[in-house]
Amino acid sequence: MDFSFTEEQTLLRNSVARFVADNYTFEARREIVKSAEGWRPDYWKQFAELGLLAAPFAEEHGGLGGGPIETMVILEEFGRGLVVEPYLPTVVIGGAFLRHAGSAAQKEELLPQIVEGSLVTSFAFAEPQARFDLFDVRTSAKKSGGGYTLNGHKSVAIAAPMAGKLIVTARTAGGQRDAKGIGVFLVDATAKGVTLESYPTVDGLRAADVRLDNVAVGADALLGEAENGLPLVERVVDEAIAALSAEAMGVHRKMLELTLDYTKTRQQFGQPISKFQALQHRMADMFVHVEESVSMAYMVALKLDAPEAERKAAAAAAKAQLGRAGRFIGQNAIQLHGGMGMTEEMAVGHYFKRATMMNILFGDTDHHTRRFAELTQGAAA
Amino acid sequence: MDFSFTEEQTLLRNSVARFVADNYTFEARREIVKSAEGWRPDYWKQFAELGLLAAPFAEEHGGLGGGPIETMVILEEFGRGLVVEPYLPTVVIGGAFLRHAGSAAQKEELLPQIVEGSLVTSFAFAEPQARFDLFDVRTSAKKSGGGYTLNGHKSVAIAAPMAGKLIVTARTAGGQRDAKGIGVFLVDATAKGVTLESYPTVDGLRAADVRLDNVAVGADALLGEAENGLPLVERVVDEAIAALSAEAMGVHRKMLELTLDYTKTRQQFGQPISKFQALQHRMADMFVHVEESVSMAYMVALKLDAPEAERKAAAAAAKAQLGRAGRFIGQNAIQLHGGMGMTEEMAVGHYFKRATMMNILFGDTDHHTRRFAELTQGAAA
Amino acid sequence: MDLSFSKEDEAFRAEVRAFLEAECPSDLRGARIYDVGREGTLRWTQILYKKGWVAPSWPKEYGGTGWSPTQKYIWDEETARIGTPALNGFGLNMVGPVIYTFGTDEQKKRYLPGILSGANWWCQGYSEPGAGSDLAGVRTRAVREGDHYIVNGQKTWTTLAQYADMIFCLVRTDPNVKKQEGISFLLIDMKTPGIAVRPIITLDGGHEVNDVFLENVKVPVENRIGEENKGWTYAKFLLGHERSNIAGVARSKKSLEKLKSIARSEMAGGRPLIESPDFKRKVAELEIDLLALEFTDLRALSEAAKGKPPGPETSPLKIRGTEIQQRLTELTMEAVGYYANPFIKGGPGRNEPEIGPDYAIHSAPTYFNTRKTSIYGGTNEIQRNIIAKMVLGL
Amino acid sequence: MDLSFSKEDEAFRAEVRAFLEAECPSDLRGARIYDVGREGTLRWTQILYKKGWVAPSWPKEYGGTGWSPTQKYIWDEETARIGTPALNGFGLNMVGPVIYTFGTDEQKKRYLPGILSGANWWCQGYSEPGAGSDLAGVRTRAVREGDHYIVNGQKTWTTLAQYADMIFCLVRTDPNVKKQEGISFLLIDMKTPGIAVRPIITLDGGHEVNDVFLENVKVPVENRIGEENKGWTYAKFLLGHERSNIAGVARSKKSLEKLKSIARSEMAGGRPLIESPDFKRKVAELEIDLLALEFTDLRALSEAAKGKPPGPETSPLKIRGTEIQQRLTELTMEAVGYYANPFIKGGPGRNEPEIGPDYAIHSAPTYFNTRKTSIYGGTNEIQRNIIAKMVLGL
Repeated sequence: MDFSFTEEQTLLRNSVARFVADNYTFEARREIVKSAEGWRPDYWKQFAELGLLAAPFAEEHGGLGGGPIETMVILEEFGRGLVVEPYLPTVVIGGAFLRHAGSAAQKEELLPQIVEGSLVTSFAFAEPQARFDLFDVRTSAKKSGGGYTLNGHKSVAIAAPMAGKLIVTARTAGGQRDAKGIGVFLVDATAKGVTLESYPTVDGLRAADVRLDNVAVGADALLGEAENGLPLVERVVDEAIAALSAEAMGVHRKMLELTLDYTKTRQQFGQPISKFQALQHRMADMFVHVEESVSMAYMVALKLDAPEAERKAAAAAAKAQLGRAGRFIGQNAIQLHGGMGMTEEMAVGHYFKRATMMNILFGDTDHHTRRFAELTQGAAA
Repeated sequence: MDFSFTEEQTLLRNSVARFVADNYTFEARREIVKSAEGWRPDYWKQFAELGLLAAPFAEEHGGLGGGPIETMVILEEFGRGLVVEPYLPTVVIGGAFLRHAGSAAQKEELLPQIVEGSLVTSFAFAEPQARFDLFDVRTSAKKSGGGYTLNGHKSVAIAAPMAGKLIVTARTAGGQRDAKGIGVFLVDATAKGVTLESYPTVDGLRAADVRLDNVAVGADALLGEAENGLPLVERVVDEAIAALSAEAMGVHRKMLELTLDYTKTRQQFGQPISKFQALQHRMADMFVHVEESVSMAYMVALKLDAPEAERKAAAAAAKAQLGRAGRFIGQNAIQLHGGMGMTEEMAVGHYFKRATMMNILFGDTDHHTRRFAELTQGAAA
Repeated sequence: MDLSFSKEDEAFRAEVRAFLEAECPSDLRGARIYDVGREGTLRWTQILYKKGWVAPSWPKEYGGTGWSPTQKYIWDEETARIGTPALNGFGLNMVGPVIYTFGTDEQKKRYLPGILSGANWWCQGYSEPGAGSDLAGVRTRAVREGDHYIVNGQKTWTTLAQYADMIFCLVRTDPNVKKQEGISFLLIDMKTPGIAVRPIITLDGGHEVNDVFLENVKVPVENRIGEENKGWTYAKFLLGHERSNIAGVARSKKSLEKLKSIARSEMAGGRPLIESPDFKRKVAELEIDLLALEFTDLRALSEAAKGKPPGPETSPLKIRGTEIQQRLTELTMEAVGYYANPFIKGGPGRNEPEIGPDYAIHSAPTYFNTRKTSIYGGTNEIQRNIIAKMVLGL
Repeated sequence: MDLSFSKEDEAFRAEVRAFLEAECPSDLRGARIYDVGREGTLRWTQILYKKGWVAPSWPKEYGGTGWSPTQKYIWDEETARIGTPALNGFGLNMVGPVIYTFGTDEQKKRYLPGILSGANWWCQGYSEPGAGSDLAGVRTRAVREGDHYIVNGQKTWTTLAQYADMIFCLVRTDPNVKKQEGISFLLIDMKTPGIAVRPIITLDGGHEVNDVFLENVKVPVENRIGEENKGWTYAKFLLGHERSNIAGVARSKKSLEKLKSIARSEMAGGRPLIESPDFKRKVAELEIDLLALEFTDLRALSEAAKGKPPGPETSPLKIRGTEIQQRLTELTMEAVGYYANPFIKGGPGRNEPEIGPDYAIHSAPTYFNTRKTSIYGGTNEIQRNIIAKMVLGL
């Protein structure tokens, strides 16, 4: 048992950290978020050059053969910089779908595009009635000719406005809330019948509601099994949760650091407010939560390849904890910044908003606590 | 709208407070709790002389015609003194059963005995499988001859060891968890077939598990309707919850006072620990909880005669809040007393134990929060 | 002890409710001050002004209603019930009472009518950069020159200064004495040369507060309230006033109803969200908290009705009131799930096609914005200090 | 990064497990020190002593196992799994390491064998009345008279002094210097005339701690550890040692399993309690907390395995470890409903007829008793001070 990073992992971290320090100052990020595009395609090319887009892929597809720890290292540093480029939707999620379920042809065609930075993907899975249940799918995929016709409405697909391919869950059989009968499809964002209603998100990303109106796709659009896609979706989402936990670790650490810095300089009643014991204890509690976030980010990364039930429980526990911790650390970071914490000019609010929205993505604390309970309280141990 | 006490109520409070100050010092109470009997029958006689046992009853039965506010005043002061005599089981609960459902003969026989202090009653309602569901009753009452035969096992009946009459819920019809088919019976504690397994409780009271083995009672043992006793039980329990809330108000106030006193005198690192801001804020939060306990005790007392749904919601809310507040105030009172708080020699621990057990009696915070939700979240408002 | 309202009070409630239902314009009901703007606020102010009900807390002689504390409580309940828009509280609840209590007859004549009619929008010049909860640490200087003061300095967190005609300011007129002793209280016309307003955008993306810069601003001495260097007295009086209705029970009850209705339309696990055990519990806990707050507030009201002035006992109301408001906005955001995420500017119903349900649109920004309530008006940490020192004697 | 244990470690685990299953007497498994008493503790100590496994944290040369941090971790897991009774930690984990690190050869020879074999029960004389977390404020005086010290004073919170043969004490040998500088560390035979032990009954009704009075107690100078007036150095060393296994993860995991099993037999709403949504959630939250604690502990272990000494980073382990232990006892009490209320003395299965299920009998006393964990060993408030100052630099 060992929790240290390899030399290569440390080099990777340093290179991402350097990129963030050089290119992702608070002001620079504000410009990106305000811009018409909402991201920097040139940065994306630099990610490709740094090998970040290749990290988790096999060498035969131009990848570097990294694993969950490499993803964790990258995402933690992205979290510290509040990087908005679509790494999670493309490399982590799109990449995982292709790695786990892509046909040889799909991998050969698409993985090199991801690696070289010419393809962004977006995972369009949520639906208005489904809340956080991945299996609650109304969007339909009907067999027609050699392929499928898709109809439906997908909510808040992150990075859809900049994506070349959408990864869409759709019902191929069964009723709306059946576990069986879900297929995963690769859909061109520009295909006929696809309409995006795009918008910024409160945490500085871009997303869209996706309407599918008789969208025709070929049989080669299918990722994995036509009527048994749920285990694949669950696996990919657990990997996404691990990546998100790493990002959360970066965000949580940064919120504590900003708060420590602020309270050490901010004077009130003749001394830095960091000298008030009530605030010291609050920051000590924030620190305890940060330590737990770090532990959970490590834990879930290390358990991604564990047996399914253990992997699921690990992801559920991590997601539940990061939601709780993000709330505690974030709310107190704002509170301890006082009025300044309420302004858009201070970095802390932006981290708080990201932490808050990360809690929602892929299911909130309540959802995952319940999921964890179902996985761990079944039979006698 | 008015939250002031009448002059009579203030006089009543003063007389109870004086009794407690004179007779219920910490040392005196310890002696009572350790004694073989576990209560002071001579104090009970003094309660009778002070009119406390007559407070809620009609004048025709020797009562003083008081209402929920008088009960609140008495119980708050009893809470401050951790009085162990069976006022709640006898005057509040036994009295309420007789007032609401007693026949003229039952009232005439028993109320004067309560008023003069010669009768203690115990409410034997809980069953091992029932947890906090009042309607979950396995104990059976079978018609036989002109009366009933009772069989069953009742858990943790407070004051049963000193009671002349047990008030027993039993199933006259229907299945174990049916709302209909519950009867309430007056049973002599010394009747044939009644076995008490008596014990002290962790908060200094006396209680017993009651086993009923073919206990024969007459038709005149029935209180209210034979097959529809649940509404009566619910009403009486809501009144008991109001009284318990008043006791909790006294207990919670006292725990805060003891903590303030202790932290003001206790020196650490060269100053009273009350000067440490982190502890000051903790005590401020304790104060906020105490204020809420007071508000809830008033609220439920004032709503006991409201329409049924409002009364039930009021009792559920008060019970849920007093559990939460007692936990917060109690745990922090112990913590702020440090090692001393852990010893039996300090009063605070005894209040903490009482607060903890009050949370369980008639259902804990979870139970009543759920009950409140069911009462308030039904249809659109 | 008695919970019921008197017959007269019940009649009063009926009258108020009938008036509000008839007269409050439907486009203003339930709207935020952001959405209705100065125009909408003025429209509603004028309706109340004509009825004579614009100033429930003012004495009759100055144009107030002369209502009892109980009547004011009923007014708060009924206006919250219907969702009337907020008024310009800096005029009506803050500087107005200062003027009629400490002002000259001339000042009363000049300022009170515009406050009541809504013709003049007031803002507050208390906070300064870096001062935070230390309000007496005023650094904005006012130097007497003949019959004017020359004011230089900066105010911050000035709510809706972008609408304001007037600002009331704490300024330092004597820097050589204890900090509470050299402060004066000035009324300043926002059109005076030398005043500049710079928006502060808050983390919800809204423009509610501002920096106000004062550079050689000439203020007639007659615009000073009371005595020179006694401004802290008037400021403290005002802070006490600000505490009334600090618990916000009626508004929170309204928000709770809205939350429940949202939770009835949102789905979770294939059933309405309100039936989900976790959400059900959280709503119930909040409603129980609100009930406790309501009765704590009623107890304070009962004391006030007996003539007892509000004291540090109001701090629990501030702490719990703001915690409950924050929790309400948090649960509302939670209820809408993914649709908390889109950042849609403007009011409900204005985007085409629609992104998520109307009630979801501002849920996250409102949650972010409401974090301020435990910071402004004396942070909740300051309130705990007040309880510790003033109530518990620690 | 790698979660798996090496083959050697897995083999070690198998060996440990087989040994424990074969050798740990069934009547001692899962029992509290209250129930097994000195006799039961000695019985188990002897078994371990004979195996050579009684002192996992001691170096081999002094009779320890010489195990790696990972092996010690596995040992903690396996002993918790089977529920072995506690040993006399004051000897094995506290004074033992002080003696073999700072003691003379003579002292090592004289005391270590009795600690290892269990022949001598040790207790700790650190705390004094009124001192609380200020351990350096020692007032017990030791005055040198020839080759003896004459000790006068009082120690308190002395755990299981009623069993003890020996006590290690901090005493003041120089009252005229800074408080940390005039302290010496003495080993005192409890049979020395002048020592009196008075029980302190705790709020759960148990007798676990004591006052120890010392009146003109004659202690040979050769019983002093190290130098005179340098006792604080040895005391601090010992406090650092005390922190090992402070998180108590393995024991808490065992308690969690027991809690789940109780919640499977208790009924609520006509179904097993474990299916009640509220209880299900609370258990899940606690298990998630425990998982986070486990990995925080493993991270610390990984650092320790690289040779990094434990520092203030252990404070979060203390805070969360004790909070989780307290929560476990609280939920266990909650689970049993009304049967938390009877106060039944003695161990399980001893009353006739039975009152409630066996697992309910000590649930409330255990909850009350466990409140101590956030007080003893440096209150959790002191831990927060340590984090603020030593880790966060505030």
